[in-house]
Amino acid sequence: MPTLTTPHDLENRIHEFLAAHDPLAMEEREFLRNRFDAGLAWLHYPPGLGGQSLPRDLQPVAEKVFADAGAPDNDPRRIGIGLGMAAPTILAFGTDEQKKRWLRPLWCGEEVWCQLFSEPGAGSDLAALATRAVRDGDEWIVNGQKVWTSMAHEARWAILVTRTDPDVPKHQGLTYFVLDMTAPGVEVRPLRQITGEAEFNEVFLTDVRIPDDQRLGAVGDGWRVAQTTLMNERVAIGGGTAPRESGMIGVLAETWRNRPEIREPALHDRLMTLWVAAEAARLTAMRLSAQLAAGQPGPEGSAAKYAFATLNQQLSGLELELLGEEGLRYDDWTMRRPDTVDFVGRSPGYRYLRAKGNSIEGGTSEILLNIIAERVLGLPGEIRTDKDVAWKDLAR
Amino acid sequence: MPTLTTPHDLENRIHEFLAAHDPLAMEEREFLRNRFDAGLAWLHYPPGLGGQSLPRDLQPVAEKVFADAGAPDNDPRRIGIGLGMAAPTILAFGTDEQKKRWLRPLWCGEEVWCQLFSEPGAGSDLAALATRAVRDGDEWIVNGQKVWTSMAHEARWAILVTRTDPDVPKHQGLTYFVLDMTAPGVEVRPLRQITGEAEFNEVFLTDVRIPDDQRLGAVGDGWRVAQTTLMNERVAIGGGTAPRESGMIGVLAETWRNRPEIREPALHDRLMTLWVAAEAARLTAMRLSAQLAAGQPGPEGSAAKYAFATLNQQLSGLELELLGEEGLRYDDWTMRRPDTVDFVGRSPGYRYLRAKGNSIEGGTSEILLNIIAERVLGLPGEIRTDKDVAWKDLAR
Amino acid sequence: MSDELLYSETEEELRAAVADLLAARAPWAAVLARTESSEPYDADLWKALGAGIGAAGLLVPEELGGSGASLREAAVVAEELGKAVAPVPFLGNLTATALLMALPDTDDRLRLAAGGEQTIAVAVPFSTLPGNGRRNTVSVTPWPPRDDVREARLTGRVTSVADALPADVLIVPADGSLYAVRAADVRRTPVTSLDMTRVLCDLELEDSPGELLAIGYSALDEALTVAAAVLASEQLGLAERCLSLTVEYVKTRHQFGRAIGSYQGLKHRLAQLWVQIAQARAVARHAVSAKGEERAIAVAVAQAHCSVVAVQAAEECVQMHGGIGFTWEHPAHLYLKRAKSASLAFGTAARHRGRLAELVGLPVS
Amino acid sequence: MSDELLYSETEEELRAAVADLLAARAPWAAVLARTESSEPYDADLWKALGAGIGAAGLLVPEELGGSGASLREAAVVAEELGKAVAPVPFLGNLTATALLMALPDTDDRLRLAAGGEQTIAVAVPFSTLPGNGRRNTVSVTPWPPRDDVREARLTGRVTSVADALPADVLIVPADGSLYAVRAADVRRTPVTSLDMTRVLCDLELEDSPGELLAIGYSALDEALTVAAAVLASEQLGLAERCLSLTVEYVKTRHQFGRAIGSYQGLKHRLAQLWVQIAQARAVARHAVSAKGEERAIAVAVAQAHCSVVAVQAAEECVQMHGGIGFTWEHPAHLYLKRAKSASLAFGTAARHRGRLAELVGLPVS
Repeated sequence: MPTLTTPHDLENRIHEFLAAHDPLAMEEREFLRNRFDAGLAWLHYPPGLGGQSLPRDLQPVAEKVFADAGAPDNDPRRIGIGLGMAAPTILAFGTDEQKKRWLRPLWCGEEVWCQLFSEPGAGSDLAALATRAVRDGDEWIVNGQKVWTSMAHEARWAILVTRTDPDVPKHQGLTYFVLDMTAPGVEVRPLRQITGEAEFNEVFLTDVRIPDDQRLGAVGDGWRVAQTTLMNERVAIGGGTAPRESGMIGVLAETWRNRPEIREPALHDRLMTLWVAAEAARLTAMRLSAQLAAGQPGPEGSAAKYAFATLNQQLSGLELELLGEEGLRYDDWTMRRPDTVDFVGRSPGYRYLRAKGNSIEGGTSEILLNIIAERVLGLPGEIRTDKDVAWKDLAR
Repeated sequence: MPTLTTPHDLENRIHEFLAAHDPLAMEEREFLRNRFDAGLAWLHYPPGLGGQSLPRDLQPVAEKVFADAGAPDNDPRRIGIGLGMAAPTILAFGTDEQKKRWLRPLWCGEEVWCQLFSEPGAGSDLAALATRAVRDGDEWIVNGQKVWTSMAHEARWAILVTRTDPDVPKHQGLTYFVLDMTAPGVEVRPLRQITGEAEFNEVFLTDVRIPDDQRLGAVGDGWRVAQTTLMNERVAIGGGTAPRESGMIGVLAETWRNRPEIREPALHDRLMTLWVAAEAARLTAMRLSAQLAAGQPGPEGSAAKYAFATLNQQLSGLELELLGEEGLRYDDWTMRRPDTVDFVGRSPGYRYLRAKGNSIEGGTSEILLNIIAERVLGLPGEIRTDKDVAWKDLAR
Repeated sequence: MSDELLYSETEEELRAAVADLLAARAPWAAVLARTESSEPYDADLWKALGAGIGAAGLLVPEELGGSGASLREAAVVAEELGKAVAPVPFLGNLTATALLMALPDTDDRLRLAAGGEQTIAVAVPFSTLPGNGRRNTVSVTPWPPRDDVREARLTGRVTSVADALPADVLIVPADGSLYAVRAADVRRTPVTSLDMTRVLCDLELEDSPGELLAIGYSALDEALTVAAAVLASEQLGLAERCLSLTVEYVKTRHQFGRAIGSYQGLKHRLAQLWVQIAQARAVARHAVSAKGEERAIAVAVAQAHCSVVAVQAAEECVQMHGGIGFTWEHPAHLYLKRAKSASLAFGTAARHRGRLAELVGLPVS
Repeated sequence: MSDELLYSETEEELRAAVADLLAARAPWAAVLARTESSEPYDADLWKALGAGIGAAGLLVPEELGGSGASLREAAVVAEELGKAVAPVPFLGNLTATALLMALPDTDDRLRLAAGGEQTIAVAVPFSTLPGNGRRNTVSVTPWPPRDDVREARLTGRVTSVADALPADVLIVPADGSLYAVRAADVRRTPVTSLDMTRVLCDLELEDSPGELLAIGYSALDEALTVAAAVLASEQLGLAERCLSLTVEYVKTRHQFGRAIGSYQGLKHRLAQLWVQIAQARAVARHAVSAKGEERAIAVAVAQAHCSVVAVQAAEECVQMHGGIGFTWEHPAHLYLKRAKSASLAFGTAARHRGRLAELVGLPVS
């Protein structure tokens, strides 16, 4: 195969592929498998694993050609955790066999993945986790509890961090596995949240057996493996090129425009202050995108997430104030399992409550500020007493 | 002398005193000395030292009777540091001779006192101070630099904390002295501040000799002695029964009322938010006074000082915004030594700048919040690494 | 005057009685469970509180079987109810008895209210600002009303009414006058409410029989001012509980080898909250103590301050609890929903600031 | 478009040249000392910057001896000047050249400006909001003006004008038209200014000779919009310097055995400030890049955001420096005074939000 060097080469190659594989005449899954095998899935992955080691920024070019041809996508929302977190980790730490086994059905959307990291006692401080894995011959026996797991109720596989040695400091005694979610002893329970619905799950692991060949990385090296997963999570946050008045500010601005009766002059300056904040956050995300495209990656991802959370909370709080009596009413408290999280849909009360999660999920605002202070501004870290103590002796 | 038990008894006693000492016919100083010697100065002080060991809350009764009779006061503003900080410390730790020597001229306003505690390297962390006192026979030789000293340029005496042992942890190596401000080696320089004027001083001590009989408390016990001084400082802050719209909110409200042309509707809600905050702070100070009178002392003093600083800064900032062009102008940058600090006087720009000091002087807002968090809410202290290390080995 | 800002011994005794009752009968898990039941208000608890402790007739004169207490005592009860987000119609019933007391010939009704035999509510949207022109949504026949014709028929709709679901009698403002209507003669539809512990309902009157109580709304404005004053104390209680829950949590929750309450970032925010709450206590006390012209100012200040503080306290409670604070199975959300709803009740803080501006002579332009 | 939010290589080179000059010629101690001298503006520095580096004619076309650069380059110069609170009339001169470029027959004047031979300023109060009806304080004869009669006489007073003290020529709006007046023909009284590093003056014209430049104020509004856009970048630079000064200080200042920058309370505030400044950078870049209708929106956003951030940065700089930050002998106050004054210049943030509301269709009521 000749090397692809320009977007134009790539487009030609895809057109050749499409000529041989008519997406409108084939079964979806079959088409996706063929696309993967042709190295036209994730282009920056190595040959044989769905890619051709191409630069990442060619991916949008490919997606556009496929979309224009009416090709099916791999349902990226549903397999987002697999694509964004599991796959890069498997690629970095997996054996050849592991890569062959997991990456193709992952990318094709045939197998959903979830992430078993957080625990009730280990949120911001992930390395304090307590889920125990004990070796038993060629297997490991796992006991513990994980929380805040999206898609666990639909997932076939999970990436899992466990404690395999409680007698060493906490970062050193961790080991990283791939867990079969259909294995005996895996119990998934919905975790209901303050909005009434359950986006997330709790996962209880009771004497679950994992074959040692599902381990990723060395025994005791789980922290390093998990860092790869988390860094890939953070890359996804931050940049963007949304149009003006996207998201909650758009909802609020439209309400103000369309309903003169709720305009409270005393709140106009606050509305405009938030409008400015939203526009500033939008332009900042655009600037970040431009920086990333120009190869100047910055730590602004944490800042963007922090700003987004703060803004959503202020906007949704103001919306209820403007609505007055309407704000006293809610749409639905019944326990549901939503297919998608819709930050701007549903009722104003839902927006208000759901936005409270924005400063907790995926890194609390406090942790993000710590990251900015220490990694960007270079301020000294907190005095740590937990780094050199055996995990079992830590205050918890 | 019969015991005074009621306000009425006290009033009678003062009337007797006034009958014998006509304030309008006597030299002021003479009158005050007589009042002191009659035990009618600070009533809660012991007999022989200007008082009669009476309850503190009788003091206002006495002040009123004296004021009604046209008696001179002891210029409490000028001698505030002496009255509020030096005197209680001398009373608690002084020898009989020291009390006799210093308390009468202090109360009578004949000798002004200042406080030499803070240093450039020891602000919030007073116990880290570096001014060194070395024993030399019956004297101590002192070298160091103190800052933020009100009245140093008028003071006859100072209360002074020094380090006498650098080889023990910082709280243990301190010793407390009374310093003669006229002694050789004491140099007072004005400390100019951002407003242009100099309320405070720097004091440089170069081989200053202090007789050992001017030591208060034991050698090495200076921290405990200083705590007495500081606790008496804090008692003074907090409560009050000011009328509505006192202070900066009054200035701002009057500006809004009297000058319709500066009313910016977009800022009205912020004005009213601050009005509410000022009224809330006022009522809180009144509640604190009532609590203190009812014998329920609380830690609200720190809260009141914090709230006052925050409020003054917001109010003076808003004032400049309202004034627009006028806010661009200042009254006077020339270096002056003001007689009094007038938080609401002078120009709006002065108010804005001077208010910045409110959250620094007499305990920064950060330290006040620490105090509330730890002493009121019982939250754990910071991890301290400086308590058991010899002072000379501390990071500075 | 400043002694009025403290609590009297009698008030502290009343507080203790209410607190004991709520601790025994309204733990948060029970409050949460009830929100999904068919009985969002706790009738037994209300009986124990209203008739047992006398909270139903707190303002009613002793000769009519009440306690003859003042708003100050009512405020103390409200503080404790706010701490427990207890699902009882205390506030609505208090508003209604305050209203009845300002009207002529209501002794019999007050006696029934004081004895806990009849719970009363005022049929206005919970968001109504005292004194600010109400939309008229109920019409009455015959019209115009006459003092000598007490019987009337009412038709119309009132939305988002608080504490009306468990009421026996409703006081309905209609066409400029006030009427008493039996709750049984009104269609009441529960509203899915943001505050799950104070469920609102919509009222529909269709030729419903009513009794003329008074011509004019002036007493109603006074009663709503009273309600707003007492609500400030409920908000105070809620804020206090949120702070204490959070302080306890951050002392025990460890991350990175330390209690999270030892981090200065959280400490400073909690200390600031404590400052705000200490101020809320002073303004809330003043709002239920002030008389005459001062009252309107004091209530506007209290609402403008306390409703903001309660929301802030509840929001910090959720945030500082982290993940667990975002779950259904922790009480934080009950406080958040109550606080945010209460901030809209009887007018938002911004509206109270606007009212205050008129009262103290600081016009917008 | 989003590449416009970055800095080009040319811009970074210009920045380096300006930064080097300022480091050598305008250390803060010299800037502070000058504030109490009789020459509040630094003529030598302005010569080196204006004529030497070409900042005086930055916008002027190359054929007239200027750099033919855009507002983006001007903004980079302003950032560096903001970092140094340097006492040079760059902003006023820039505003005036932008104005001249929009007027006919000004090539000669622009040539003199670009060469640094004449410094120009626009005679409006520094607080003037672009586009918002100016009070007319100067009258002119003959009146009405006619295109064929260029000579006129002006009488009146303009207060609080920035960068006019070192100017050679003033552009004076009077009776609806714009006139060029020699500074020597105007009485200029220095104002004791809150910002000691940009001293304002009051102008008095008494039958002063002027030359008619244009009838109408529309070009003036455009020029003030340009000035407000560039001021946002000055505010950005100031905020950046305040943050970096503060970060350096809290790393080295120890209290209770630790660098105070290790306390989470300070860390979180500094991180929040950094977030605000990162946003200020994006909006400031956009304000000097946007064209057409977008420009008015972009400038209003930039002023509303950056003026607040600069004040916040300067206030935190004072506070986190503690006592030393409150003294005359530390640069923090220079930044505080500049930041607060700049927040009033060309209209406050609130006024820009009001203007923005009109532009994006969000009316007050």
